[in-house]
Amino acid sequence: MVDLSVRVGSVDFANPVILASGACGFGRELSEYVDMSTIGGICSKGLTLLPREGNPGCRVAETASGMLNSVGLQNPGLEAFLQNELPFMTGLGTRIIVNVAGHSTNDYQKMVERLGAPGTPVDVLELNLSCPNVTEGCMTIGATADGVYNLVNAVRSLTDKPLWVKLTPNVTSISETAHAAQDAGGDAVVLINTLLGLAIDVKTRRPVLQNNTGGLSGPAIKPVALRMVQECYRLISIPIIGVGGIMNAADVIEFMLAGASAVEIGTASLLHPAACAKIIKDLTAYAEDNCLEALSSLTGELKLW
Amino acid sequence: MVDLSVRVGSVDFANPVILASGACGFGRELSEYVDMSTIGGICSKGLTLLPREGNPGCRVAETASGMLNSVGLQNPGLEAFLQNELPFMTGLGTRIIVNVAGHSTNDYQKMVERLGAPGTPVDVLELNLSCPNVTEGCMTIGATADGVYNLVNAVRSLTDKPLWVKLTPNVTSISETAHAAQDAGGDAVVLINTLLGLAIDVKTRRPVLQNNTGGLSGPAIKPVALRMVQECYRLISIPIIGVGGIMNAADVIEFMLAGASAVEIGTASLLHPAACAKIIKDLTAYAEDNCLEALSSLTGELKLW
Amino acid sequence: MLKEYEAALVEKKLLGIGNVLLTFACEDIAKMAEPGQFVNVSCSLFLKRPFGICTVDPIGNTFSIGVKEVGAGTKDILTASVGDVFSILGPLGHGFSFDGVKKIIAVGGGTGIYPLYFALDKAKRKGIPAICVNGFRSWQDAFFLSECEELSEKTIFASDAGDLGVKGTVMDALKLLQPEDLTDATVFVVGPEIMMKKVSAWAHVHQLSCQVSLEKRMACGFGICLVCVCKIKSDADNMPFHHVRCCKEGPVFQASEVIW
Amino acid sequence: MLKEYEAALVEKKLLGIGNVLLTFACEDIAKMAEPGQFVNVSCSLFLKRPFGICTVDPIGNTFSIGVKEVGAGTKDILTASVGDVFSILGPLGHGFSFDGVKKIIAVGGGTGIYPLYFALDKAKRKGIPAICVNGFRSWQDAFFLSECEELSEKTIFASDAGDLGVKGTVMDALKLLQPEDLTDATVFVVGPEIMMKKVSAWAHVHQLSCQVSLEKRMACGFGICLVCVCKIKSDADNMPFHHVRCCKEGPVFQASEVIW
Ligand SMILES: Cc1cc2nc3c(=O)[nH]c(=O)nc-3n(C[C@H](O)[C@H](O)[C@H](O)COP(=O)(O)OP(=O)(O)OC[C@H]3O[C@@H](n4cnc5c(N)ncnc54)[C@H](O)[C@@H]3O)c2cc1C
Ligand SMILES: Cc1cc2nc3c(=O)[nH]c(=O)nc-3n(C[C@H](O)[C@H](O)[C@H](O)COP(=O)(O)OP(=O)(O)OC[C@H]3O[C@@H](n4cnc5c(N)ncnc54)[C@H](O)[C@@H]3O)c2cc1C
Ligand SMILES: Cc1cc2nc3c(=O)[nH]c(=O)nc-3n(C[C@H](O)[C@H](O)[C@H](O)COP(=O)(O)O)c2cc1C
Ligand SMILES: Cc1cc2nc3c(=O)[nH]c(=O)nc-3n(C[C@H](O)[C@H](O)[C@H](O)COP(=O)(O)O)c2cc1C
Ligand code: FES
Ligand code: FES
Repeated sequence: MVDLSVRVGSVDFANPVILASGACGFGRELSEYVDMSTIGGICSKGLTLLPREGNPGCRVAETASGMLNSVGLQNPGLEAFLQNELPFMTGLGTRIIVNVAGHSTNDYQKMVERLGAPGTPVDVLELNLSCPNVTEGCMTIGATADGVYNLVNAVRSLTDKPLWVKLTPNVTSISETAHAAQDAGGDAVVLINTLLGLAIDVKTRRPVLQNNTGGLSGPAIKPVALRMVQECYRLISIPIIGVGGIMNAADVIEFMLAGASAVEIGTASLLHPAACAKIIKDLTAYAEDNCLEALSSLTGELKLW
Repeated sequence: MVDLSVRVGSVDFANPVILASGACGFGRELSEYVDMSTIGGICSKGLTLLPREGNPGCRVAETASGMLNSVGLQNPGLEAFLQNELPFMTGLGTRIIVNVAGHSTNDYQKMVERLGAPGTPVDVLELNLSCPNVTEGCMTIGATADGVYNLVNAVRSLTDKPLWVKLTPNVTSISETAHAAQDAGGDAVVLINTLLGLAIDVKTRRPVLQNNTGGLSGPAIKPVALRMVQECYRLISIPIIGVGGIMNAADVIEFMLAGASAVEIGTASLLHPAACAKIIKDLTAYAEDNCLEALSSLTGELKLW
Repeated sequence: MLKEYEAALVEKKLLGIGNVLLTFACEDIAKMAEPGQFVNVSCSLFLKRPFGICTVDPIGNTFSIGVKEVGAGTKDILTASVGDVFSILGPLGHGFSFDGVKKIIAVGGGTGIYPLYFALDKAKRKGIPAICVNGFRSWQDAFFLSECEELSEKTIFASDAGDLGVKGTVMDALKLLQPEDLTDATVFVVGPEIMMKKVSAWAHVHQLSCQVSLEKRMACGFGICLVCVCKIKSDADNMPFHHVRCCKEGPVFQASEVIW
Repeated sequence: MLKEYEAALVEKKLLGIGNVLLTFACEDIAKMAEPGQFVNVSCSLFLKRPFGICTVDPIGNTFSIGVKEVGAGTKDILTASVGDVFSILGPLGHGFSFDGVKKIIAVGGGTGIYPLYFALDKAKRKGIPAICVNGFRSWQDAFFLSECEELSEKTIFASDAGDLGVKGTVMDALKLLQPEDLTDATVFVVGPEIMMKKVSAWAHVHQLSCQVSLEKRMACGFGICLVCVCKIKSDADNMPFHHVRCCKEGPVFQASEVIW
């Protein structure tokens, strides 16, 4: 039997396949399609301190091999999450990652304090410094190395739980922001969130999305995500979780070769609810066919020219 | 008869469709498929002072709705261009743009001085500050506002010809580099060059491209390009030439609505040599169907929410 | 466990200009679907496309959807051949509630008639009388005329062109209903948003309970991405509305809850 | 003016394991193509795929290519049905030069046999005698055996498995050639790079002129993108090589010019 397990810092996962934030809700709907105890982990929808209804109007635009979304962090807020969603997630029998978003440093601090308290059944906190669909916080913070450093630094001492820092690709140098995350005590970086994009309805002469712009996800962005994972793998020393356009097991292997210790699956689940299960099955077959003892041995094995 | 003509600064074009640098050579091959006098203009392959053989090995990787290239500015060099290619281009009966690349400010200066001399049959110089496939110059210069400003400033006084500045999307703020181009006297900005990406061959565990990374083009990047055009249109006052994933007339209209005065067609020509001709035909039909007197009236007509 | 189906197209039937009834082989959907629910169907573009379920044959293990060509996705789906296989998720969402429904006034416009046909069919089987009011652009665009008549006690058609039934919209057709037609009736409306809004207002005036089926652009169709939300009235203190998933809590909502 | 063709697939013929001959209707390509030239064929992926032209029928206005399934693009092309329409560019590139050719030794491996077959056909029509040396993995993989024999004065097969002709590679088969076979011969080689390199060296030793057909990953196929370059010897002073387009100056080059 091949060993699919991976370790990201102090946390081990049954396999490298984690459901990405915003593309799995809190696991309820996907649990009707997939035995959630078989997947590596699940990352909650981006949470904020207070409930948010998100952005108005049309929130999705189809693009070539991808989609734009402008959900804008619609979520029930921290309290409702703890009461109604976290218990459900805990019952799924998989690793739980909570995606934390905020308008201000203070928001992040409050949430990290609460979610990261020793008792909470949360394995990892993922700091979302990269949502492109809100006007304050998030991507604004994640756009500069200083912003990332200061935010991570401001929350680091508030919890003993691992802190993953989810970064935006909309920067000149991803390795600089990744470095900042590392320097401030982040346990891993998650690369990448969506690329900022625009779709236009020629008939109405308006943006398709009522938020005007949105975040681009799906296979279209995979080459950019892979490049950023590879670039950071060479330049930082904390683990990397790869995200962006992963549709199948071959994509997972590409991300691992590029330097990812684990991966997150976003848009693929929207298209095929059981995508994660199929990917895990195919990863097993791949590892067997290639006589890999441990899938984790692939991480960073890409040989550059 | 509808008026497809557009004006970019002081230069008028019969229509907004220009062949993008690196995706039309010097026009020889495409002239066998298309009556080049019917297109808006042609932009030469990126030129350097001395001949370059470009990067070794595999230079193309297919991606979802796009491709990566790592040609690395293979070109015959300035002298051979002036002798062998420019006369041919001049005979095509369309506007001629020369894409100028360099390793150093000095390179750019020499080339601008020569190509931009009053007598040369060149309508526009396009400063390529964005090629991701060479280690010096280009994208390194274009990655910061200071780099752009200094470079454009250093060549501005050397020619009276219009200078278009082609920018890289691999930056945190495209409007900052666009602003720098404007402030230094650029006549227009060309948005966007390719996104830096990576493709991996799972079997060999090596990058598909022997240059490791390459530039992502094609429909995959269209949402990013549209967003950048729109962002700059709101924040700068010089004209914008839109590039990135344009495959058909509807795409051209989207770019014009977003703020482009003209567009460049890259990858589409690789897939369909007569793409530009078809696009121009369909633009005419569109303008007629929509009773537009002048296609140019579309520029910037996008109504944001 | 629910699953994504690989379902073969088994029949294509042209109904009217640009409207085609597509029948797929899929036992589970045929057996589980309720009127008002929908399926999300793969096409050559990136996202699946949602369509209301129109008929089910739980014996023959097929179901059908009516598709109107409006863009690249529907065009692609309509060029498929019998035998072609589609990835399909469904049945999805919450359909019409028949709780306490004694009589139905089904008001349909355009492709809205497809899910209503399924509702009429169920009503007939449950012995619930139904009145059917359908609006079309013109006679050429019309379909399911005799089918709807068969399932309803009374049928009124309206057409913008005036060449079929009442000249005008369904609002004009509704005026032809007699007071006794309205007694104890529940209104089911599916059609363009503006029509559903007007019919809802009409139902409100006549104090009739009314259910509407909203259409939003979707991605997943089963509740995980939150791109498809509708504005639904909220009783929370400082919150005039909630964003509720059209694909999961809907597509059918009580008209009284919807903020148009 | 050249153009991109919309060409229908008119015949599919299974040749051997994973090897299929596809015939397309296209008058211009059928009439213009020369051996060694190729076509660039659309598939469901982003880029077209290049294939050497295998046969032409300038009367019936068809041409054919032999396709071996090696990945997603060839798989997609091979699942097409007769009647399906492809976007095709061609004939592209420079094929074999017959200038001064008195006799041909055609050395083919795998799919390289397809363009060589076309060359043999032309040679026959021009009255140029040919010897054919083809290598396969095994008997099951072999195809075009009698076809090649028909067009050649002498045919030698080699197979790695040893179950067809000589056991070994084409290099082993070439050893069976008699000195008189080599007299005045020009060698045409198409196959895996390593084979072409070895055969080139063999030809050099025997002082035979040799033409090879290189395969590079392509995008446009007609010379505008520069992604497909080969290293060709240069006589320039400070430049040991030139990057030359495989799709335009090639795919057939004089072996003596190639830097492997
Ligand atoms: C719950 C639900 C049930 C539906 N039932 C049916 C049905 O029974 N029969 C039928 O023909 N159609 C139905 N639709 C609409 C159908 O999904 C769209 O027509 C289809 O997705 C358009 O795809 P396209 O690629 O052809 O058009 P696109 O090119 O994507 O768009 C063309 C036009 O259609 C609009 N549109 C696109 N997607 C949607 C959408 N999801 N909802 C509303 N408008 C959209 C766009 O704004 C645009 O104006 C339903 C939609 C929903 C949400
Ligand atoms: C001038 C020329 C003539 C050719 N003639 C034939 C022919 O007659 N019959 C035939 O079956 N094949 C021929 N090929 C090869 C054929 O183009 C490739 O097999 C095909 O493009 C692979 O596409 P794919 O999507 O199936 O494989 P991919 O998934 O793209 O790749 C699968 C494998 O094939 C290799 N490959 C992909 N593209 C090429 C390419 N353009 N050149 C070389 N290797 C490649 C890759 O490195 C990879 O290992 C020719 C190629 C060239 C350049
Ligand atoms: C509909 C949608 C909602 C998302 N919401 C969030 C979110 O709340 N927090 C977050 O960090 N990322 C969010 N993302 C980004 C994804 O987690 C992921 O980083 C991105 O989509 C790229 O991966 P993919 O191509 O596999 O989807 C969202 C993505 C989508 C498509
Ligand atoms: C093969 C190839 C070569 C290119 N070479 C150049 C170049 O020499 N100079 C330049 O400014 N841009 C170059 N580009 C970028 C294009 O001009 C264009 O900006 C980019 O491809 C995006 O447009 P597209 O999606 O329409 O291709 C090249 C692109 C491709 C695909
Ligand atoms: S479409 Fe994804 S939640 Fe409704
Ligand atoms: S494939 Fe484009 S130049 Fe050869």
